Amino acid sequence: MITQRTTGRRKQAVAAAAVVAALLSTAACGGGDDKNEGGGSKNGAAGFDAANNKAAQASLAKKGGTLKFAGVQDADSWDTTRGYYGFAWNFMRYYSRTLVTGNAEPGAAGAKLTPDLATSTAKVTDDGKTYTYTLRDGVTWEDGKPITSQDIKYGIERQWAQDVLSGGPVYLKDILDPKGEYKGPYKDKSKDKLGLKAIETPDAKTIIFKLPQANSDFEDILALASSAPVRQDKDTKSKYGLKPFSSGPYKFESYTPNKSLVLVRNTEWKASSDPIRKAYPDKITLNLFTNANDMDQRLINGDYDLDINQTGMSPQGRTTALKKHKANLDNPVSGYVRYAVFPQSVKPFDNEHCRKAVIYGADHESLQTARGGPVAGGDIGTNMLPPSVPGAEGQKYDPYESATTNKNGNVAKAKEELKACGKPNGFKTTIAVRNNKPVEVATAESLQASLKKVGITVDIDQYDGAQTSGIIGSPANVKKKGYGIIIMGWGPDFPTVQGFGLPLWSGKYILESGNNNFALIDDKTIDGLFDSYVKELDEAKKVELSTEINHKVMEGGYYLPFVFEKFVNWRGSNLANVYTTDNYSGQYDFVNLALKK
Amino acid sequence: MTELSKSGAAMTEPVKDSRPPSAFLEVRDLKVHFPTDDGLVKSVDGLNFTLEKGKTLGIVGESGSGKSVTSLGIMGLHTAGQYGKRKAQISGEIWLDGTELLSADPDYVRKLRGREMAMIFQDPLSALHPYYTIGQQIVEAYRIHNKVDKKTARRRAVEMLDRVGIPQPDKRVDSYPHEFSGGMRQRAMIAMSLVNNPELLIADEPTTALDVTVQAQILDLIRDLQKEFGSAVIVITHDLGVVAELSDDILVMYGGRCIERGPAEKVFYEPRHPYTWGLLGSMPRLDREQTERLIPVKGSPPSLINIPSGCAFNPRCPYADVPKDNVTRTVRPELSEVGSQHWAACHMTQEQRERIWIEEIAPKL
Amino acid sequence: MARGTAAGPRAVLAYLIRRLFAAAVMLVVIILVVFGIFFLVPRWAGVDPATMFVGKQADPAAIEAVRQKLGLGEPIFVQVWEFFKGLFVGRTYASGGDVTNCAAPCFGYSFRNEQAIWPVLTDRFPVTLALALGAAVLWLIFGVAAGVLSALKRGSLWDRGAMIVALSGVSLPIYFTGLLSLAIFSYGLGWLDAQYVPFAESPTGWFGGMILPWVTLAFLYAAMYARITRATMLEILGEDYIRTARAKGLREPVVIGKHAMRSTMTPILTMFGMDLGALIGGAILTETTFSLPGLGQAVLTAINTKDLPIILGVTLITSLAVIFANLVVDLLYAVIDPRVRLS
Amino acid sequence: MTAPLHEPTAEVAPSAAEEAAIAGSAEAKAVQGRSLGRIAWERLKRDKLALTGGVVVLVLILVAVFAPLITSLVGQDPETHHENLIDPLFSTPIGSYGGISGDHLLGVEPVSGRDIFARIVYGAQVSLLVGFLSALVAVVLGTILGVLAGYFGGWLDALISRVMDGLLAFPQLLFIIALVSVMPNEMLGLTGTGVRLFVMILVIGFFGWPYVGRVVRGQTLSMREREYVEAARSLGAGRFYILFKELLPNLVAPIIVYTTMMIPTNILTEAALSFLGVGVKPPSASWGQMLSSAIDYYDSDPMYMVIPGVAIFITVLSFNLFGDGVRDALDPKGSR
Repeated sequence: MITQRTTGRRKQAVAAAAVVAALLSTAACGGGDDKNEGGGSKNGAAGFDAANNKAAQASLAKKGGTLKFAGVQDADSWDTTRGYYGFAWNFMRYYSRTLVTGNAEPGAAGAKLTPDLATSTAKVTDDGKTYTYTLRDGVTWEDGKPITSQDIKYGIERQWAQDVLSGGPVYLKDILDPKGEYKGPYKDKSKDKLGLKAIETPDAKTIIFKLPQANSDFEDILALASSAPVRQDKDTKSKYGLKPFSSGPYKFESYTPNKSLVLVRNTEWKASSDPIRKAYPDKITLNLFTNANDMDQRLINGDYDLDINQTGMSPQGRTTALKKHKANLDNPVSGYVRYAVFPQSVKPFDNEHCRKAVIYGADHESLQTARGGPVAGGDIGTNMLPPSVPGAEGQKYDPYESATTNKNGNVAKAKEELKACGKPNGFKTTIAVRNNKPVEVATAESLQASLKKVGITVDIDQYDGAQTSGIIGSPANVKKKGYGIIIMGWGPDFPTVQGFGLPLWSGKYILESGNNNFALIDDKTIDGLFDSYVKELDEAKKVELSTEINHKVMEGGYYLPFVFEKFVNWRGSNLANVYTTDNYSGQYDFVNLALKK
Repeated sequence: MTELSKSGAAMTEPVKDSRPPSAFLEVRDLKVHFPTDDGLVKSVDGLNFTLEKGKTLGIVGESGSGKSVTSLGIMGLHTAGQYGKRKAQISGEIWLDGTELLSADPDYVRKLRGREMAMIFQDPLSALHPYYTIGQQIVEAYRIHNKVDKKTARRRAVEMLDRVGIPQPDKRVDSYPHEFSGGMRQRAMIAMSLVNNPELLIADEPTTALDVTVQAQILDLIRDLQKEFGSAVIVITHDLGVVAELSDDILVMYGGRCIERGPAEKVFYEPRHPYTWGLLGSMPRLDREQTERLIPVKGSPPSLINIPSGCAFNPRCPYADVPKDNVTRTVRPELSEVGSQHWAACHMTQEQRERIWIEEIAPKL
Repeated sequence: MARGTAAGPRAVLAYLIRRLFAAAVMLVVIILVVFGIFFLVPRWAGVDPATMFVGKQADPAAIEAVRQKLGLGEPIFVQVWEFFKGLFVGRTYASGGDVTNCAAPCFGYSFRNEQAIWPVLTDRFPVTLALALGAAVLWLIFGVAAGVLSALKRGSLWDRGAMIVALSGVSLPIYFTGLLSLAIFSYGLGWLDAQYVPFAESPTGWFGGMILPWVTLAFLYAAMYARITRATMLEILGEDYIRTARAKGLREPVVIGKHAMRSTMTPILTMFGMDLGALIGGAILTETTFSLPGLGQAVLTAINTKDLPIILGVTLITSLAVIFANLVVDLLYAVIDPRVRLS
Repeated sequence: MTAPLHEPTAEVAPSAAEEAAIAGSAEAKAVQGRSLGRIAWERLKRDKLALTGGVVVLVLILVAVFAPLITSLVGQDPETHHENLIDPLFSTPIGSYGGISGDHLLGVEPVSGRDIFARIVYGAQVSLLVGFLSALVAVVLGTILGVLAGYFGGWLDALISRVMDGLLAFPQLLFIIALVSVMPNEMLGLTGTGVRLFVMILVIGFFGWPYVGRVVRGQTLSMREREYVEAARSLGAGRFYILFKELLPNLVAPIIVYTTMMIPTNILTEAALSFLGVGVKPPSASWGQMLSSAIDYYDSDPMYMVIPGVAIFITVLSFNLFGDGVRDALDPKGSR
């Protein structure tokens, strides 16, 4: 597994590196009130990056107290079936359990699966098509009734009811029922509403998944929150997200969308039944803000402990924090790659050389600055596989020398490619960018400015960011509007090349609407590699295949990666046992956060 | 009979005579100037007259001749309630019943207003507060100067309304001004100004805003009331017909000065200033068939900032060239006695004027 | 200006009915316009409105369900009619075995948040109301006082000073003054908290958090009101009836305080009613700048996420507030000004 | 909310107390020979504040018109990035006061390092374009509909008056935001910023016309009753002749007054829309948009917030000063 902090930044801009180095080395000097950052004093913050891939002040954790989250963005839904935001999945572990889940450990170890409701990870048959689990004793719902295998099956079946419960991931639907025969529990004619054939529940403690085709990441998918159990008699369908029925240590006390959420202890939950969750605080609150600056200010003031969104502080708060409270910050890699992608349907991007002309013409350092610079933005992206995904090489793999020789753009090479493309004088095209992401608009402007130098003129079209799936998710619309360059970002749903790249790079995933394969890559080689990958059960080989897929994608010049994203996240001085986890793309692992003694 | 100041010459030269006059009202060398962005507006520029109790003085002139400014000056309304802006410059003396008003304490003058001296304004609709009933406004006027309760004041208001000829006064007392007809409004206005039995009543264009038929009624009312209360009255108007009905004496103003004055019958039948001729000529007269129209006064009133040199009337005067040596355009004519109690300010000789009047003007009237 | 007796009870009733009818017509028009903006314009632009309501993975089934629930397949007039019915009898949205009830008064239902709109409105309304009323008290007192003083001291240093401040006030964007005041008093000096705290949670915290929004909003309006009060007062002071009041021998304070103020306040109150009505409907910029969870902010968020039901609901409430304020103002006017006849 | 246009204008102009009015009317009569325009100009010339405002407005117009020339004179353009001037750690300009230097007169933007002076200069184009053109739309619509309502009366008047009342009761900002946010990116051959400008101008203008319409209607109504129009009619003049020869010249003064008062309001509205993110599109510069993005740097780069804020302030203030002066100068009561 790759540890992203050791890689890269070899020949970065001297000035930038110097500033960063100074920051990192003098972290201990920051913040007047932070007396002792390194070790873990009672009142002080743990120090810069103290919780990045390692647990900070774990020994100070106490039982009790109120853990206060702040945020500017509410979950898309707190319904385990419908949520798709990473922070929501992270937070759902407070009130929902799955058969298996990520380890409650820092960094890469967090992405390793460990049994949760199940007694052990799956017993998989040799063909990789049958997964069998046995449930633990003593696992209960918030009303004290035991969680059964039927509850788990029902919870998973809900993914089939996309008409009612849209929004969440549907991997299981595609894997277990590729032909779409099952119509979902709400249209299920069987009495127990458990008509899905691919899952069998011979008794309340046993659950068997029968895959039509092997998928080596199947267990990773079962670890997603969308595989959590839901009890039929508590299923309020589209309104389930307003008050999910808890299987974890906390339950909903109150929730007002876009305003506040309060979790209190689920007294029926037994610590003995749960090897993962420590359940330190008595109460967990979430307050939503509309102004990120306000929120950051409140975090800095200590009114709240951390940002639930975990997408980094806004520029204002970040600057203040970096200057005065460095010891409260962590600078993890987010697991997201930020990039521009070139739809092949839009001329001249059907020609590989024109795509490469853009890659060579771009000023990568300028793009990095637009993303927030090396600390708040991330290292210059040199390829498409995020560092947290097995098989990733980080900046070591840099086919276009974006982080080294060409980091400020290579006009000569770009012109060469333009000539090869038959457009020696450049061309005109349009960048599509979400209007609600100022940073993406800034990168578009940066790209526009640097491409001008090689003769490529671009218009920036800021489309409605709330309608992404309808606008850039429709290849027909992309072609009609002539979006030659689309600016996006992508993070893994689960940390494998499948969980990250399949929707982006597989020819099978080119959809009429809601498409994410914006480049319209329909490459037999890549599809073949993915096929081998899902059938491959050997971890080492899976890693190799992942690397190969990444190389193939990069060689095609479909993408211009900007950065391997990094965040500057605030860690409240009151927090103990804080660590980032690759399981949730570098976010703090919420489930075992504690307040200090 | 009105007694006018002793000498014509004294009229234009400021004479500081601090002796209290014997007349009820005496105005001495009154000047009212307004500084504006465009220059100093000399609205009244040296005016003298006296008025006895029980008598009526008519002040006649075009708009802008300074007649309203004079009346407001007497009432002390140029200084009351002037906020921050460039103040009117007033000089001269105004003696009312033995007291000089311009140098008196403003609060003393305020107390005189409404009690000793009252005023009727041109447009009763705009002069009455639209949000208060007629009764409220009369009651207010009464209670300022009389310590009585509201009931008594209201009785007094009804009584006054009755006196000025408003039918059903006990009901109408609760009406708003807009609910009255124009004539009734003016009656109410008169009732309000007379509620404290003032000794001086100034009526500023009291009938201008009214229908012709109503005009006569209002004038009758004023005359009757004057007899009844024995007040001194100043009627200000541009309409010679009005003063003909009411006045004992007439004062004709032009460009902020008096250009002719005298007993009413003199000014009417032996006017000695071309401007007065013009006024008479433009007056519709009911008592005779009008076959020929006299040329009315041509042109527009003089700018009060740049008053024409010489005789202020010279640019409009058809006889400006009658006197020799261009004197009308260089020398300002002073008032000179042209008959008993009759003064006029004109460069033409007495004979010239007499001849023009008899030969050219009178026949056409 | 009609001549006649002041309004009798019957006239008032007839007038009210007429006005309420007009208000209803107005609301229908507004609903139609909002529907038009959000359903016709995107269609014209080639975007399926249903896709606005679905999330990251736009499953066709999900799009279809949204279409069914919102009745997007129906002609716009049917949609409007359904909306109206919902206001009075409540509404039920059904699709794929999922039934959502929305009790009357149903201002719509947000499928993004799985929330009926009415509770959102009632939850947000007090914040906006507190903002508007608090600011209104401030600006009415200070704006009118400054305007009257300026009029009375016309041309003085005070007048010039006050009018320059007022002109600056109306020339400054409220979000700029808001941001500046936040930067200075809240983040810089730390005197005032920038965060809205619900009243129930902490009355003092609430008050502290509201001071800056109140003052900022009041500053803009106080500036406007000072200018208008001054102009109106000067005009009134030139009125004949003020001269009459003086001619009666009234003391100057009475002339100003009673006669001039009464007339000056009439147009000011009219404006006040309208402004207050508009603000109660949502002070978008102020709420955005100060992160106040009021109606204005709700609607701005909703516009960004294309959450049509909320936009529709807030727009309706806003329009209702404005129309109601208009009505109250007109009725008040009839009380204040005897010349006005309700017709 | 933006400042609604309920500034009383000609009809509620500050008037002096009575005696000056009397004096003024005398004077007005005395100077009747001079045209209203000349009188207004004479008055305006004396009003130092208004003249200052007017000069600033003129300068702003020149700046907007010659934006490319001005920026090229200082050797900058609004879209070139200067990342080398940005501190990579904080994304803010290197150097004090937002990176103000000889090259960058007002410093550079955080993140991109674009020249703020150039962006302010180009931003003036947007502000003034929207301010003027939307006022023009409002005036044209308001005049036409106001004259129609006032002159023809009857059901047409009733209809137009109701529409005006209705529009004034509309939650305007809300509608403008909503409308602009759903507008397509391409229409009528325009794209991006062009569409936004077009829509903003139309919509702001559309919501502005009732203010003009009310005044014009009232003026028309009262003028219709005046004798000279009656006289012209009796002489057999056609209706259109009456309309244009007699009415319009008399409407010029109130229209000029309303236009000058409306422009600053429109500029504020444009800035507010850009502030809320529904204004012009990047990389086009707009003051409101700069202010909005400056929120993220209010502490680390306060100049970035202050500069566009002051630009809006000065512009609007100048228009207001000038507008007040024009209003007073055209005030028929002639008293200031």
